[in-house]
Amino acid sequence: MRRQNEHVIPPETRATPDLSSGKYLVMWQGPQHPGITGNMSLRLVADGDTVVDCETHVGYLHRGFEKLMERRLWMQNFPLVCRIAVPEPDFNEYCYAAALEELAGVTVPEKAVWLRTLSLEMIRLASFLMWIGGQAGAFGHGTIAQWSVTMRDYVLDLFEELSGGRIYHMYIIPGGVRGDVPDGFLDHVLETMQVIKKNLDDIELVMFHNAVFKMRAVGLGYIPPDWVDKYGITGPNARSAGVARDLRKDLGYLAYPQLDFKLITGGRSDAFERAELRLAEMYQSIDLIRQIVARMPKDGPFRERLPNPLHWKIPAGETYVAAECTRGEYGFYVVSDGGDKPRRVAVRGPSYTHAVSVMERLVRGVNIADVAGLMVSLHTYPPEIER
Amino acid sequence: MSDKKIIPAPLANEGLPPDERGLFCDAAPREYEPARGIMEDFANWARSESLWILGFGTGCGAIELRPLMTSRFDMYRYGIQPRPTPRQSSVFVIGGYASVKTLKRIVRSYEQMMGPKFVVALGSCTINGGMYWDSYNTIKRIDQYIPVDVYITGCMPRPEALLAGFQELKKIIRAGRAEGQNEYARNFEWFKANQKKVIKDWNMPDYNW
Amino acid sequence: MNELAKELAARYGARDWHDRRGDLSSTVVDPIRLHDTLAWLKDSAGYAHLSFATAVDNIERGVFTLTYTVRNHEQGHSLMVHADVDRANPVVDSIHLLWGQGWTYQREMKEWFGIDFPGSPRVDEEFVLEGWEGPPMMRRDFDSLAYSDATYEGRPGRVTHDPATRMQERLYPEAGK
Amino acid sequence: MEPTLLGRIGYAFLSLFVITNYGLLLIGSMARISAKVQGRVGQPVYQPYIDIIKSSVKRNAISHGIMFYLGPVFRLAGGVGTYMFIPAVFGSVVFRNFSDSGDLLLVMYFIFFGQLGMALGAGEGGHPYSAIGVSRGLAQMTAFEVPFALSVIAVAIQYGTLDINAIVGAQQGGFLNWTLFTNPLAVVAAIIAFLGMSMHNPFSVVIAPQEIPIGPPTEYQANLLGMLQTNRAIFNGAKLVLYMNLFFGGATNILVMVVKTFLIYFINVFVGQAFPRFRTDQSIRFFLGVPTLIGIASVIIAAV
Repeated sequence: MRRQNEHVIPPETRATPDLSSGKYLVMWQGPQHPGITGNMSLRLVADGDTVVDCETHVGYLHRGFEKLMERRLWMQNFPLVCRIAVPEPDFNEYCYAAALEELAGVTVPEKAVWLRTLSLEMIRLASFLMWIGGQAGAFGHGTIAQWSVTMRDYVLDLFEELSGGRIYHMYIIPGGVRGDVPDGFLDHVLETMQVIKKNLDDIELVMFHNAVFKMRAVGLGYIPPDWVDKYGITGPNARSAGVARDLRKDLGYLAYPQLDFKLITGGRSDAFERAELRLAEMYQSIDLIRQIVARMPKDGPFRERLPNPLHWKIPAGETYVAAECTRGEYGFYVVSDGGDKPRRVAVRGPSYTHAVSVMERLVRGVNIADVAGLMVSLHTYPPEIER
Repeated sequence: MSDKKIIPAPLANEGLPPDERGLFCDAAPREYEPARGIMEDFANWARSESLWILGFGTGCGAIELRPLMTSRFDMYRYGIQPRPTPRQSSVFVIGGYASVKTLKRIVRSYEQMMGPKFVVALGSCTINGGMYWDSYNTIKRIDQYIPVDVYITGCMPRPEALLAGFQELKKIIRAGRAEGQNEYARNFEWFKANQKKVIKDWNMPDYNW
Repeated sequence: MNELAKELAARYGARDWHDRRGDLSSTVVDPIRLHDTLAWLKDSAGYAHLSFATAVDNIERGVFTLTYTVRNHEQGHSLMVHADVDRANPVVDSIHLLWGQGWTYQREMKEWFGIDFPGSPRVDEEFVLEGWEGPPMMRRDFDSLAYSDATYEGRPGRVTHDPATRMQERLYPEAGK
Repeated sequence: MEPTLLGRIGYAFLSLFVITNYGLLLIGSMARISAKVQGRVGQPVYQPYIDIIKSSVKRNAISHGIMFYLGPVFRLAGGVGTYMFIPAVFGSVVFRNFSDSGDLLLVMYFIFFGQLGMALGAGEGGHPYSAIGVSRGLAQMTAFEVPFALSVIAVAIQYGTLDINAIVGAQQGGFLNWTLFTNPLAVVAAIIAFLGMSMHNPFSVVIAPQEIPIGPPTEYQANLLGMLQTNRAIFNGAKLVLYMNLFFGGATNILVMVVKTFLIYFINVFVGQAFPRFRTDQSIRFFLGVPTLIGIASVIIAAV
């Protein structure tokens, strides 16, 4: 029995169990499995109740975005990019738009910067709310999931009011945002934040002070701090290992340098700490949204005039634009050859490392019943692996 | 239920190793005659009021199933609930585009479901390819590969649209028109040919139930 | 950053240094020196975080341009290291011993572009595709639409418009006549 | 007036019919109460009926051999057997079942029997998830049997009999005679064991959808699943009635029975909505810890 606060560093080398010996049970977790995030699968080799080896299999959601984007005009790609990561499409929109603006030399008006920041923080909150439901659900606590997904829905209502879209917003476009703030929208934002904050207090009480949740999550999936660079771990997973990295601070994009927020780090680096850290970031998001609403410029243009998008040619060049999404570093690498279509667009999703390399190593030695919880605690999302 | 005593044609199950062939059935599916009169109406009513969704998020449409399951939209009110295993579920929700790799799993899961089984396809991409009309890895029409009862359009369909779609499915079931299982059995060879044309790496039994 | 540029040029013959942005630069090395450059950047220059690795098909020049983006978090600077490999015989040294996630990128590049990385774990396995028979699909000469039309049956009635002519017809119907 | 054997069998069927319907409605209403905790409306109370009808009118079904069929049959036999040897209503002719023919040991055997039969049948299904679910289920059952058995021993020592009718009879005459007040430690141990027995959270890892779906019934479908669902109602009812008889003074009419069993079952939902699940090893550790000590203490108190 592993004691609390005693970390077992997972083995990095792969065990080679002799499958013909009859000692091991090979089974697939996924793709048809409620205990897996999204549509991917794990091939687990179990010795009794303990996983000894794991292979991840991805590609069930491969749509070939990067190829499709090479076939479409710069502007036509906008409906496509948001579909790469469904729970938080705005980060895709922002990264792509910012890359285009950088290549084409477009500056964004002040108001659009604030609206973009608002949109990104709102989707961060929504995505975390969905995640906390998944984390509680993976340990069998359905009540939390029922509450938090509803709270996420209230955020989506705000998006609907702002952009007309519920899941896919296509709100952040090159040169600014697609529309101005509707009347009374900022008041609705503040009201919703009040409701969500109240609900988060409930969730904290029921989930984080729960003895059974602690028993399951404490000590599960310990990430050693030296893995952060070795495996390219970013976001809350890295911060909970005590590595103070947040692109919002490091890159200082959009309005983040003007906002007042602290970097939250941990040190115990297990599933429980990661969950606590994300809860703290949710509170931080609510705080940031309130700051943004208070400091948002009242008027001014929200969009720069662009050339005819159907004949828009972007000067040759390449760039890499990253943003801090809920799971870590989300980046777009865009290459233009001077034509009206991209030469190459590559997406860097944080799940690429978290769900494949890190997951395969962390899962060794873990009880089968904890695999789902471990996977959710890394906050992975398969479509950004396979695009 | 009354069964027609027809011996189905044997399947080839090529591509399987010889020792695995014995694990799977060698018979093609057959049609089941519905019961007559009020018995079938009653059975259909029960089927329509107890729709168990297979817990398989095949695409991005699955993200709207979460709000549907939870307290805002609460599909339990309508007797709809998720089930984790294909053996026990009666509705297969195709959540949007299906890549070839997923289609293989869709076919397998669909065949493992017990009849009568219903398919609800979400999103424009299941109807005609939608956004991914020129993608090399997604199929364009799901009804080429498995029979579909209800399409719900949109990208992606809202939870309200999903609820409306499920109500429509209930109407179809009650009218006795949701005979996807029999359709699959009747056109088995056509469906199989379509599936095999797309799924190049066919290393599974032809029909597994 | 120019010291780094000079150092890289002296050690590994890096050339074409560009400052793309205040915190983003790019440079080009020979593919044979790619592994050593990255190892030095990681171990001695503080560029310890591999953001991503990918390839661009420059079919006109007959090369694949590999791009490794590494980031130095202490200095807040990212560096894109490019290397051109021959399109006819694309073989590059594997970096899976430098970064734990490197093998995944290499698996992807092997499947999507056909670039080989000898020694990388599971590099010959299928990554996202299954039973793929065509050429590596991210190459520029692979036509996605033609493949899709030939393989997947569409629903009749779907029409695709060219956006430029379509908008012209809709907005200025008299101009087209 | 003593009814004939034929009459008693008829009464037993009537009693079984009542407990089946009661169990189904109980499951339905508890699902609705859980839904209220979660902030939603919840399924209709009669939803379990529709589910059973739907499962029974499935058109095709698969088989994995004869043991696969016998699994649910054993389970149902376990449920019915448990109920048949417990008096549902003390002193009633209709609802006393065959309680004078069997005693507490037989009932405990039947509680165990259904699970074992199910394990055999599910193992025959050949699905790895079933196998894991079975091993989890049996391990957890062995664990919760310890505090349960200890509290039953305490009750048997206290009343000097294993006959359930006699135990209920000894508790009549005011609620202070209930075991709840005469030997509270035994009741605490038994109620904790009951949480494990009814497989609600936090002891639901056996049938958990997330942690390997969904345990033993993975391969069961169609009418076999309908059988399992029916049994769930009967078995729940039987266990509730047993607990009511042993610890809460039994019932002298059907209304008291309904109220008491509802409240006992409500403990499950109350706990289940507030906790995630234990892993199997954690739940075994839990059951063999404090609840077992409480059980031993109750035996000592009853013996001294």
